[in-house]
Amino acid sequence: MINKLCTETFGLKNPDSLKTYLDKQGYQAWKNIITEQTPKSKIIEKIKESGLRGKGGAGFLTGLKWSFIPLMDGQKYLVCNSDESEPGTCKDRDILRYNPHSIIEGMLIASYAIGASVAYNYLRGEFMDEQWKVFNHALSEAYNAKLIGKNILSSNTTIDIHALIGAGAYIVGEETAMLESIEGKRGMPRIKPPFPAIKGLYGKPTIINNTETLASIPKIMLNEPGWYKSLGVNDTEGMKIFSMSGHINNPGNFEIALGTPFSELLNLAGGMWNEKNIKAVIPGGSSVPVVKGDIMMQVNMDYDSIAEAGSMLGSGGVIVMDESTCMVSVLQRISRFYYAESCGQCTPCREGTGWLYKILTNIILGKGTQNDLHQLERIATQIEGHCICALGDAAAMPVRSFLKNFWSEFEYYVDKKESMVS
Amino acid sequence: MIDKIIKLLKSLFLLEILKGLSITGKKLFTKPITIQYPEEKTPQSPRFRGLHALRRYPNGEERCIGCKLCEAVCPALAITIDTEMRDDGTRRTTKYDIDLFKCVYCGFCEEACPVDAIVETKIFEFHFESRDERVISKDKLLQIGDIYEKEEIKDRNNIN
Amino acid sequence: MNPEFIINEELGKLISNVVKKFPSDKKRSAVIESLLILQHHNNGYVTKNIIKALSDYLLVSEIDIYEVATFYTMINIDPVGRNVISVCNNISCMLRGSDEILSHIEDKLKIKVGESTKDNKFYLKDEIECLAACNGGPMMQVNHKNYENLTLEKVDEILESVNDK
Amino acid sequence: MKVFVNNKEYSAEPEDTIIELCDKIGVHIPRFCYHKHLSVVASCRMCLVDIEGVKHSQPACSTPLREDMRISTKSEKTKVAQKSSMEFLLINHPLDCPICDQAGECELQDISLEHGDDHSRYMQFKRVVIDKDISPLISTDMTRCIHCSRCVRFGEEISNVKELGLLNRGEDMKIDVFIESSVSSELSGNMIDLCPVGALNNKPYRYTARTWDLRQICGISPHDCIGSNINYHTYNNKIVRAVPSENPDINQTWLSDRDRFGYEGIYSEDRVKKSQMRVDGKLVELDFESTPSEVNNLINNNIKKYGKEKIGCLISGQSTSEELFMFQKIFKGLGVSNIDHRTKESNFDYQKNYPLMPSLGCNLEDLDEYENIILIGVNIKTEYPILSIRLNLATKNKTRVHSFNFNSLDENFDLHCKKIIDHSNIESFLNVNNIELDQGKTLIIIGPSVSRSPNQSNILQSISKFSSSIDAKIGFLTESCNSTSGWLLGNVPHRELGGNQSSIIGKNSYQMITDKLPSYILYNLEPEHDFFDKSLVESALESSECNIFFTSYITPMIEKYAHIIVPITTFAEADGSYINIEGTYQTFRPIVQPSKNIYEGWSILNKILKLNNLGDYSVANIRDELKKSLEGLDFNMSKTDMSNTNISPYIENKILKESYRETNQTDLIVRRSESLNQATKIKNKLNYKNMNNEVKKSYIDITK
Repeated sequence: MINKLCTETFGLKNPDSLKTYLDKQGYQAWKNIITEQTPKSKIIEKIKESGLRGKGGAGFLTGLKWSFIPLMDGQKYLVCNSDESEPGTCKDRDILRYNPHSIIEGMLIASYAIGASVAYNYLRGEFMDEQWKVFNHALSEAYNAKLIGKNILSSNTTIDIHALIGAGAYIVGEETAMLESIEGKRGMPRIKPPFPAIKGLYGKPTIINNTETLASIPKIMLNEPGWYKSLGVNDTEGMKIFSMSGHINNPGNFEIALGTPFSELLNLAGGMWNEKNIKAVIPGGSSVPVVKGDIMMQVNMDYDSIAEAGSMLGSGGVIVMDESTCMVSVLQRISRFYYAESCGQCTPCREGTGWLYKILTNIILGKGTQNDLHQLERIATQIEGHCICALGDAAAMPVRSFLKNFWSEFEYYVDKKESMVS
Repeated sequence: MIDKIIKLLKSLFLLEILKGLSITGKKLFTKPITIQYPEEKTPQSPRFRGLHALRRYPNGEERCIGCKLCEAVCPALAITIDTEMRDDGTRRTTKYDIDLFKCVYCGFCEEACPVDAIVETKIFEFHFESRDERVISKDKLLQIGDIYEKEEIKDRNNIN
Repeated sequence: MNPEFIINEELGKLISNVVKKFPSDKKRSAVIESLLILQHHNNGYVTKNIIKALSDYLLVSEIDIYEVATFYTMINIDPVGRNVISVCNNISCMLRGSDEILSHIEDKLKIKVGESTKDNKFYLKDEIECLAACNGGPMMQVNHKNYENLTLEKVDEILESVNDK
Repeated sequence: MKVFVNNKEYSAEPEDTIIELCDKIGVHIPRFCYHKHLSVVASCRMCLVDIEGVKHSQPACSTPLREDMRISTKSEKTKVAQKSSMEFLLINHPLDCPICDQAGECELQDISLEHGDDHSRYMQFKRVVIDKDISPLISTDMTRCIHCSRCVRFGEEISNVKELGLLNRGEDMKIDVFIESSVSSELSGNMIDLCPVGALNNKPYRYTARTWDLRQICGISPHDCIGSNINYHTYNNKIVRAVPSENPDINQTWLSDRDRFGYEGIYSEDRVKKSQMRVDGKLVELDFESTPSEVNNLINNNIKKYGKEKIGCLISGQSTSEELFMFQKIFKGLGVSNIDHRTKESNFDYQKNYPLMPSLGCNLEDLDEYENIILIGVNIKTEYPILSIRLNLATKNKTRVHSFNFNSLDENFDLHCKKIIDHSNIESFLNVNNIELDQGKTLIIIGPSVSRSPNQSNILQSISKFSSSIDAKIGFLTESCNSTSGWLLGNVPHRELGGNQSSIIGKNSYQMITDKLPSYILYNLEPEHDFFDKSLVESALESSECNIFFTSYITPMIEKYAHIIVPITTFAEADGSYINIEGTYQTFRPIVQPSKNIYEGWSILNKILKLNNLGDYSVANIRDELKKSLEGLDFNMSKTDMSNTNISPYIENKILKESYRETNQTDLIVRRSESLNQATKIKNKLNYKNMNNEVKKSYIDITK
C-alpha cells in the first residue's frame, strides 16, 4: 500500500507524536491554507472535486455537505464523530491512537472551510483510557505549536478544538443525537429537517463528519485535485479503511483502494480461520444486510458493487463468518444489540426491536414456531423507514437479510430446536 | 255426488270422533309428559339465564372491578353501580344494585363483564313480599354467587 | 438520608475545566463529563445526592441530570464493584469465542453478568455495545483498559493482576 | 401555495406542516405526541401519511408542506403504516381499560378502534413499570405510558418547571420524577389532560365514575380574575372533576390546579345547610319560606334603630355580578351608603382618582407585544398561575419582565430583574435609572399585594407618576375574581352603578370595621380570613348588636357572632357571571342543583328587594341592566392618572400582614379544597427540606 491517507503513521515509532506527523508532511496543508488564506469556497470546491464520501456509514459526499452551510457570518460549529460503535468497526480507534494529528489537521481545515471557530471531537466513552488520553495529548502538542487556538500561525484565524467524551450510547453516533449529547441531553436523534447544516449544535449551523473522513482531508488538500479520485481501482474513486474481523487469521484495519476485490482483502487478512469455508459476510458493520460468502467472493469492495450484491458498504466493518457459524444465534446477538441501544424515542424502534429480540430468543430457546419466522419478517418491514433515525432500519435490515439468505437454517432451528451447524 | 255420499256416511258412523278417541286411548298407556312441579322440575340448558349473582375468585376476593360496563350495556337500565378506591388501591364497587322488575334477563351484562363477575344463574323461582325487595344489593348478589359457584363452574364447562 | 455530597475544590476544578470547553451560557453541556468525573471519585457510581450537588453547581435542574445519568450506560446510578469488567460479546467477538470468556469469568467470580462480587471488588458489566476492538476479539475492558486476543489463561492472569485500591 | 390532500386541492400557508393543514381543513390524522401548543417531536409515529413520490410514509406533524405536494391520508400505504404503529404501541400497553379512568375518553382507545387490529400478535411478556407517588393531585399508572412525552414537554416549555423526565432508554424508558411526590407546580394538573392514555390521571377523581356517565357543564373560574373557562363534570348531581374548556383568548387549553381542584370546597363539611337565627343566645333553625322576611325585618329594624349611616354592608369580590348588582340595589335603595367589597384593604385615600374599574389594560393575548412588563406587588407563579404561561411565552419572545415585590418568591419564567421592596420606599425603586427598560412599549401591572399595603395610596401615586414619566400603561391584577364587577356595579362607598360619583360618600371597609358599627351585613365573607385584620373584625363583630351573615360556610366566628345566618349557593349552584380582568363578561349556568334549603344568592336578594318594593328581577333582567351600564366602557384604560391624590401621612403602626398569598388560600372555596390543602402541605414540606438554613428562617417568617 503506497498511498496511505489515514494510516500513514501506523507502525512507526511514537506514531501519535507531533514530530512523527510533521515528518510525514503533517500540517503542511494547513500551513499552506493559513499562509495563503485560501478562499473557503476553493477548499470546498476541491473536496467536492475529490469525490470524498463520508466514511461513517451513509457515504454522503463530504464536499456537498459542506456547501450546505450558510455563508453568512455568525457562530458555526464543526463536530468530529469519533463515537465509533458500529459492531465490526474499529478503524477510528486506531486513527485516534496512532494518527491523532491527521484528525486535528482535518478538523482545522474543515472548520476553516465552513467558517467555524470552535470544533469538537466527540469520542465514545469506552475510549476513555487510551484514545482519549492520546488525543488530548496531541491537542496540547498542537496548541503548543500554535497550530490551533487564537491567531494561528500569526494569522487572524481563531479555531479552538475540544475533545469531548461520551458515556456509552450507540445512538450518539447518529449525528443529531450527538448534537443533543454535546448539549448535555439524552442522546435522542432530532427530526430532520432542519438539517444540522442549518440548525445544529445550540441551534447554530453545524457540520458533522466522521473521524476517517476528516483524517483523509489533509492529504487530499496537499495533492492535486484529481489525486484522490485516481486512488480507486476498477472504475471507482478513493480509498477506505476496512476493519476485518470474525473468522479470519489476521484481523485488523486495512486501508485499501475502493474497488479492490473482496477476495484480495480476505487474503490481506490472512485468509479464513482454520481454513474453513466462508459462509457469510457482513460487509459494512452489523447494520447492513448480510451477504452469502460465495456471492461476496465475486464482489469488489466499493459502494456500487456491494449495493448490487444487496448490501451496503456502510462503515467498512467487514465481519466474516465461516461454515461453523449458527446464523440464528448471530442474528439474535445483533438484534439484542439494537434492542439495548434503541433510544426509545419513536415507537416502531422502541417496541419493535424488543419484539424482534424476544422472538429470536424464543427460537434459540427452542420455543419458536414457523409463524414466528414470518412474524419476524413482518415486524422488520413495519419498522423499516418509519423511524426518526436510521437505527430502526439498522435493526430491521439484518433480520430481513438473514431470513432471506438463510431461511432454511432458521426453519431447521425451529423444527429441530437445535442449530443446523452444531 | 259420490263425495256427498261418503261425507254422509262418515258423519253417520262418527268416524272423526273415533279417530280422536283413538289418540286418547293410545296416550292412556304411554308415560305422561307433565311433571309434578314443584316436586319435579324440567331440565335446564346450561345457558339458562335466571337470577343474577356476583362471583368471587377462589381466594375469596370479589371479581367485580366496578368497570360499569354491565351498567352501560343494560338495555333496561336495571343496574346501578357506584365505585371508589379501596384501601389497597383497587377499584371496587360500593353499590351494585339490580332492579329485578326492570331486568329483562337478556344476559348482556354477563357478556359485557371482562372478569366474569356478574353471571345469571339457573335460579328462576324467586319471589318478593314487598316491592322494595325487587332491588337486590351487592351483598345479596355475592351470597347467591357463593352458593351457586360450583354449579356455575359446571355450567361454564358444559357450554365450552 | 445519606450525607450531602459536596463538590470540593479538586472536583470543582475538574468540572470547571469541562465547563470551559463550551459557550458560557451552555453549562448544561458539561453534564456528561462531569458525571463521569464525579462517578470516578465515588467508587464508580453516582447517587442522587451527587446529582443534586451537580445540579446546584451547574444550575441545571436535577431531573435533567437524572435523565442523562439513566440514559448512558457508563454512568451507574446503583452501587457497583470497584473494578469494572466489561467483556465485549458483540458479534465480532462472539465469533471468536467471547461467550466462553464471559462464562469463564462468571464461574471464576461466582457472579452473573450485571452483578458485583460480594467483596465489591469486581463488577461484571452487562456490556451489550461493541467496544470497537473488533480486530482484537475476543476482548474485554477492565477499568476501561483494553485487553485483546483473550484466552482463558490470559483472563485469569489479568483478573489476578488487578490491584485493589 | 397549493397542495393536494386526498386528491382535493387546498391552498395552504407555506410554514404549516401537514397536520396543521389537515386540522384546518378537517381531515383527521391520528396522533399522540403532537399537541398544538407543544413542540414537535414526531416520536409516536401515529400520524404517518403517504406522500406521493416519497418511499416511506412520513410523519404529518413534522413534515413541512411543499408546492404541489400530494398527500393521501386514506391510501393503503398510510393505513398500513398507521396500523403498524398502533400495533407497536399496543404491545406493551396493558389491557386494563375496565379499571382505567381514561377509558371512554382515551385517545389510544379511540385511535386503536379506528386504526388498530382486533387482536394482538404479541405473545411475549409485557413491560411493567412500578409506580411512584408523584403528587397528591396526579395518580400514575406508568405501565400504561406510551412515551409520547407530552408531559415532559409541558414541563419544559409551558410551565417551565420540569418535574417529570424520561429515564432509561429503549423499551425500559419511563417517565419518572427525581424525588417522590415532587410534582408540585401550580399547573401540574394540565399533564392529566395532556396524557393521551391513562398513565397520568386525576387522583381525587380516581375510580369515582366512568366518563360516559358524566355530564359536562361549562363554568368560569371563581378563583382568580383571569376567568379561565372550565368544563365541570358532574355525576349524580355532584361535581367530580374539572377540565379546561378551550378558550384561545383566555386560558387556551390550560387550567391551574387551583381552578381544577378548587371545586372540592363546595363539598366541605361546614356548609350551612339551613338558615339559622339567634334566639335567646342560641342559634335555631329557620323555615325556608320565612327567612327572607325575617332578614328583611332585621335590616329595616336596624336602619330604623341605628340610622342609615350606622349600617355596614360588606360583600365579597368573589360574588357573582348578579349578586353584586342586587346587593347594592337593596342597600343603596334603602339609603345605606356604607357598601364595600375591598375587605382586604386598609388604605383608601386613592379611591377618588381610581379608574372606573381595575383592568389589565390590554388583552391577555397581547401581553407578548410589550417590550417591558413591570410587575409590582404580585407573584404570578403562585397567585395567577394561568397567567404565567402567557408571560413565559412572552419572555421567550422578546419581553423583559421586571418584578418588584414585598417578598422574594420565584417566578417560573425568566425575570430580567427581581427586587424586594418595602412598603414605605417604593418611590426610590421606581426610577428609570434603576430599571433597564428595553426600547418599546411598557406595561406596569399592579398586584394585590399593593392593594393590601397600608401605604397603598402612596404607592399607587408613585406608580402613576412613574408611568407617565416613561409613557407606560398601567394594569391591575385584583384580589378576587370579580373585583372588576365590584367597582363597576357600585359596591364601593363613593360610586354608583356604572361608576358615577355618589352624592354621599359612605364609609369604606376599613372605617366600617374600625368605627365599630352597631350592625353589619356580611355577604359571602369569612371573617377569619377575608379581612385585613382578623382581630379588628372580631372586636367589631363582638361589639355590634346585629350581624347578618349571608354565607355558604359556617365558621367559628360566624357561629359566635351571627344573629341570622342565611345559607347561599356557591358559584357552582346558581346562575352567575364574572367580568374578568381584561373586561370579558362571561356568564354560566348552575353546574349542580343546590340542596333544598339553600338560597340562590341573587334570588334571596331579589326577594328582599321585592319586600321593600324596590323592584323585581330575573336573571335575564339583571343581565340586561348590567349590560346597559357596561356599554361603551373602555376596558383598555388608555389613560390612568392617580398622581394628584390627597394622601394622609403613612402610619407605621397600621397592621400589615400577609403580603404573600398562599396559592390555595385565596378564597373561601379553595381554602376548603382537601386535595389542594394536601398538595400545599406536601409542597411546603418538600420546599422546606430543600432550603438551606438561612432561607429556612425567612421562609418561616413569610408563612406565619
